Amino acid sequence: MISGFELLEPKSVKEACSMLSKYGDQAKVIAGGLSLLLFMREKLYRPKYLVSIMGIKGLDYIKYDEKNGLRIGALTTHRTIENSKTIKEKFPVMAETFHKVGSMRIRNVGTIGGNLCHADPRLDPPPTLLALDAKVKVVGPKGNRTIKLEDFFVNYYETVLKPDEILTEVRVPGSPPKTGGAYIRFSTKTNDDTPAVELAAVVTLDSKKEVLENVKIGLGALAPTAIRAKKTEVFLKGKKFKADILEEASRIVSQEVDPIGDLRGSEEYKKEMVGVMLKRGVKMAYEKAGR
Amino acid sequence: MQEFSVIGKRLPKVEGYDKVTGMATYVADIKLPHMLYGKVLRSPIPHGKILHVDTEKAKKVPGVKAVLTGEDTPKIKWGAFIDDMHVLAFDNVRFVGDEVAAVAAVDESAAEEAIDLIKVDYEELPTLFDVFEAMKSDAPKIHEKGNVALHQKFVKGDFEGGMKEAAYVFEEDFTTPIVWHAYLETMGAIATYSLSGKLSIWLSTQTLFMARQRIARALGMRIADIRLIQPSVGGGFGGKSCDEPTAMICGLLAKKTGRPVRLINTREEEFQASRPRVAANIHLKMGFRKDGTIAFKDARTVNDNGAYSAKAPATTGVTLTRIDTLYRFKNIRGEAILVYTNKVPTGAFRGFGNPPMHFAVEQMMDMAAKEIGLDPTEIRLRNATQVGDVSIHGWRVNSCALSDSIRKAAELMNWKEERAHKKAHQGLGMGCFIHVSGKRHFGNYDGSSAVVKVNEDGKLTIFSGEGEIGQGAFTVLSQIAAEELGVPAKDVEINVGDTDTSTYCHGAYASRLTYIAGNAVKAAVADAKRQLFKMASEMLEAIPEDLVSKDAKIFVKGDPSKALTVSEVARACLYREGGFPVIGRGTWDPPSELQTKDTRDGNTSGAYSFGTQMCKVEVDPETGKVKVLSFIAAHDSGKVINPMLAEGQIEGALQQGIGYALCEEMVFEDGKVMNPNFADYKILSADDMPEKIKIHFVETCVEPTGPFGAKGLGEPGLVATSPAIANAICDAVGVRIKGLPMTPEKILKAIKEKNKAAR
Amino acid sequence: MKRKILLNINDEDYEVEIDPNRLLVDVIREDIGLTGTKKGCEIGVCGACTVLMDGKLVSSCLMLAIYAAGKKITTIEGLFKNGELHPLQKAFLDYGSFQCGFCTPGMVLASKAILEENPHPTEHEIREGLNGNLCRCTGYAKVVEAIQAVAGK
Amino acid sequence: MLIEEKFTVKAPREKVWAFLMNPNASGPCVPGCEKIEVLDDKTYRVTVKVKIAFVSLAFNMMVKISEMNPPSHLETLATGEESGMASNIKAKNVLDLISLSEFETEVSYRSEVSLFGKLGTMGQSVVKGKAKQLGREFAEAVRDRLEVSA
Repeated sequence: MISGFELLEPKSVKEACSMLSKYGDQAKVIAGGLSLLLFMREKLYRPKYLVSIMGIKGLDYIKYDEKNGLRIGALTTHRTIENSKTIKEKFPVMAETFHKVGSMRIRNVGTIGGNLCHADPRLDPPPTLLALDAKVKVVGPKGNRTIKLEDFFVNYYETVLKPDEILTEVRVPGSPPKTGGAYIRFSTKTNDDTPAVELAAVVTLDSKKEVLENVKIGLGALAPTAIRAKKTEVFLKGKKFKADILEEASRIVSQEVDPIGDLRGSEEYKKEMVGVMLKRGVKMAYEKAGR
Repeated sequence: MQEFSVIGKRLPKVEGYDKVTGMATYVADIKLPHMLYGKVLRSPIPHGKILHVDTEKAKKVPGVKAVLTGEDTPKIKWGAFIDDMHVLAFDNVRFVGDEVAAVAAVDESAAEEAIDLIKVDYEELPTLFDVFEAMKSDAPKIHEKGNVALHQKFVKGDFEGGMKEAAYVFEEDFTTPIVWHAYLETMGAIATYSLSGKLSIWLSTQTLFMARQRIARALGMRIADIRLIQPSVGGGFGGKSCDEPTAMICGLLAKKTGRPVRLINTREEEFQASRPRVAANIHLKMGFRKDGTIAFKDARTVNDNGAYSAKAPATTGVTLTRIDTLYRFKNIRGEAILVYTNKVPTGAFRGFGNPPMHFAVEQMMDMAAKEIGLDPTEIRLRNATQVGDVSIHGWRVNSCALSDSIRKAAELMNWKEERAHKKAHQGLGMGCFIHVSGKRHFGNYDGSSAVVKVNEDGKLTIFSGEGEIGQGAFTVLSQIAAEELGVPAKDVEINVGDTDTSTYCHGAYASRLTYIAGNAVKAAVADAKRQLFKMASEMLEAIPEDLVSKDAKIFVKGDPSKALTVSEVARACLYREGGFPVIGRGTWDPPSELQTKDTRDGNTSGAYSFGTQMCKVEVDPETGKVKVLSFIAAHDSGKVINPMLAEGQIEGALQQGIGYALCEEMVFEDGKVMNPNFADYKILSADDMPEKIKIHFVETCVEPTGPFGAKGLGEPGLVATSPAIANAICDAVGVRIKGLPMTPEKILKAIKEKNKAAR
Repeated sequence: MKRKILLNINDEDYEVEIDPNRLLVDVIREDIGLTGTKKGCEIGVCGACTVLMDGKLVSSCLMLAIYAAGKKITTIEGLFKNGELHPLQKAFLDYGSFQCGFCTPGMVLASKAILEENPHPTEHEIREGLNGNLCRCTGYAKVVEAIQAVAGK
Repeated sequence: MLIEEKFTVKAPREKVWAFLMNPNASGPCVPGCEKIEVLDDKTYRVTVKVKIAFVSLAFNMMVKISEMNPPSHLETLATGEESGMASNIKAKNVLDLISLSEFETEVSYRSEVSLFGKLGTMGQSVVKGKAKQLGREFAEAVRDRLEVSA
């Protein structure tokens, strides 16, 4: 059973923010509610007020133009993103990633905003969005701010959001030509199991399709938050795509992570697997970029 | 071959309409007027002495009608084989999840609130989680009698001679974990208590009458004062045999409040405190002669009983000896030890104790084949049990198509070709199995009985207490009845299990229903048929011996023109001076024997099923992850009554068997289950299963004692699955994994060690 | 504080007065009495509580009942219309796609959603679509067969 | 759940030992440590507040020194409860000080932590990960205090 609470249903972001500032610690935003309800049914969390933003119009959209890139409303469901023509065409790796989230039932209800704000390091979208240099737009009583996603996550289930702030939009810059991406969700039990390693790679090649002009790596399930593998990126940047280079890169990425040994594998195993997945991910991204 | 009109047909399940429309009623769907909701408080610690239980606050919660502690129970020790459990603990708690107190309230939230307010003071006691630690003489005692619940030992045949004869000897340790049934419906009960003194319980169980006996024992009541009713049951797989106290607690709450009480386990409670598969630690040594025949076998298994003894004392004996009739073992030595630990009590799960020893022996058969230079199929053919054999334990094999099943599986898998031309990191593996059709154990009776009523409308109603838990018993029994009387299956109905109206039956375990209950129902219908024929013979002026029944008509052999319908005859029996309703009774006890205690001799079952499974896997050499590409199951289940349902049984068993092989395991930390939910304890989804699965029934050898030649088939589907996959993994990447589950990490580690050794 | 909401289930309106913390699965089962929707895991991973909300599959055990207000909900009971089984229900019967039947309501609804989105799915697409609807009895083979049979028609 | 950490402090071993043995000095280094009561020279009562995102936990712990071998080895047993979550915690801790040089000491500790009740199942990796973080914060704090005043 879930302990009792008052459900507040603001009709605008502004109203929601004022409710949040009014009740402070006693209140929390709820969107689809999937993750939050799990915490509440375990009685790990007993809020006095839940502020449901599901009734707020105009937070469910996918827009794209060359100049501003991609803009996704916080209440857009995983399913909508997975099936969006725009996203399939412009950011295929995103469509692939969101297709891998939970089950169809979860994707029909879960929202991109809720997913990011829950800040569970083992969820699918963050690594890919990190590798795509995503930003999030946040609205608070004192106005808006835009935060790079890599600065957004703080710790397990913790973000830089203030108690009275709401994430309203996710922004993804357009990708340069000859860019390819790949997302790997490596689980050690069933396909739908919580992954042991998540790796997203986005590769941009030079005009001759030889040099890795730019490489961005997003990782999940390997630290208290989803992270960028900066050292590995720096190492790969400007190098030619070669087996020995990938080998070296896989060693570097293994050192960049700080996994916890758990039901999905030991610390050592996860460190080794992220190396394997890096080689595979970069290769896949490289091949897509070359097309 | 005999011509059948109903047997062997792919008929839909008789209760199917209710299940596809959501109308089927499971215990949690029943709501009685004035009903209360029950909840149980469980021990948070693995071992401790209860110093004090404070229920004052809980009793004050509005809506709470009863709060029970161990002090409110009869304090009678009970258990399936060893009496070491209490309905609610009052002295010590022995595992995380042990039942300590219970509440009944007007709604779930009040019940939960009250549970949270019960304060229990414990004195923590030393804990034991490892069987080998617990076996030590100086180990702290979990029960007064000590930590060894059972110890069996035997030497049979010319063991020493066998050792001398052996040209090749192999010795290995194998381990298998505690795994969970994962039936989709959690256990639960609804109990009502009438002041007349009768306790009625709707129970999610697979053994109705045995459950009633246990409840009566544990509550100190007369069996006659308890009525059990079996609603639709959402799967059992051995777990719903009333080896844990849910029903008793629910009954006590109803007794105490005088109101109906519904008690349904949460998924987490199920993981913590139901009765999962026993974990085995097997030390196996086998010797082979030059020609590949088995010279001797020396097996020792140490099984984890958990904190109390449910079915584990029986499963442990099965782990040690059931496989001894798969091959022609002549010289064997065996030892089985069952040890208490501060973990969840273990019990019966599809296959009983059989799968762990198959995991060990069937791998060693492959090790031997490789060493001797024989094909895995060949070494098994050279040792395979044959029809007419009497095994080292005195098991009489009336029917056996093991050799045929090996050949058939190889043909379907295209074994030799595929093995010769497999791609890198792909491998093929096989495993053979034996299983029983019933197991004589309780009161030297393994029989079943049934009553059948032929209504004046010509329809049959069967009364049997064996019960349907999804496995298809009702449909199969209907088909047997229909065939016997010569009516269409749709004219047969079976009443739901109810101890007030059903005949006494042991229930669903040991794959016994088709074989044993099938014979009982067949006999009951034959009895009714005699009554009908007697009447028909008068009406047709013929002698009963000349009559036949077909398509719901009774007529003189060869003269269907003058035919009477079954309903006409049934009505004629009734509507006459001194008329009588047509009621047939049948009972059947299989030709089996109780086993001797230590040597475990005696023909434990009336019939034995055999089979071969083969699979093709691909192993990712960089991650150790296994993908099962295809699976072949060629089973000898005698004559198959309903192929569609039979295939379903094996396909479902494979889902459990592949999970057992690759990913299922209850993980414990400080005795606490660390993965007590479906997010962390993963069972296979549709896309985890191989797309290519072929089930084949080898009907070359029907069972002479079975109904229309049938024998049991429910459990065997997973018995040989884990060794088949282990052997395929070895064929693919050359490593032997001797511990289940065969996780990617274990496999990768083994691959690395192999490569290191190669360098 | 209790609220009155209107739930439209299987084309019928039900007015219920509930607290905000009530889950849709409990309201459907306990308050309205449609017990075809089952509780299996209570954490949204087993699929036994699957219902359709405005035609979309959702886990009713992870859904606040209030969220369902004003939406069109279909439970397994809603598939049996004017005395006729839904083709999928018929196929599940004929192909033996269930045993204990506890996962079946969710499984049938999931199958329906799969086919509505993609009338002619490949076997892989079917299996992927069923992912997260757990069954411990059938091994899914006959569920896939039933869906293929209906898709083939 | 086993937690092992190692860190070095630029201070002589005796000084580090003395610091750690003085609960009023070292206590504040324990992240989230709200208050310490010295019941006797071998037992303390400690209140520690831990926040995992929006889940805040308050542990009331009893710490008993079970073995002491100055200035290098200390064993303690900590038991306590988190009332809000109806959870219990038990931790066997072993602390070793190795003097690397006259001015440098290696502090290594090993805790076997058992969590029971709701927290026990809250996701092993989260709890473990959090514990790891707290250990590092503790190391930082100890360094700050000792190395500054050194």
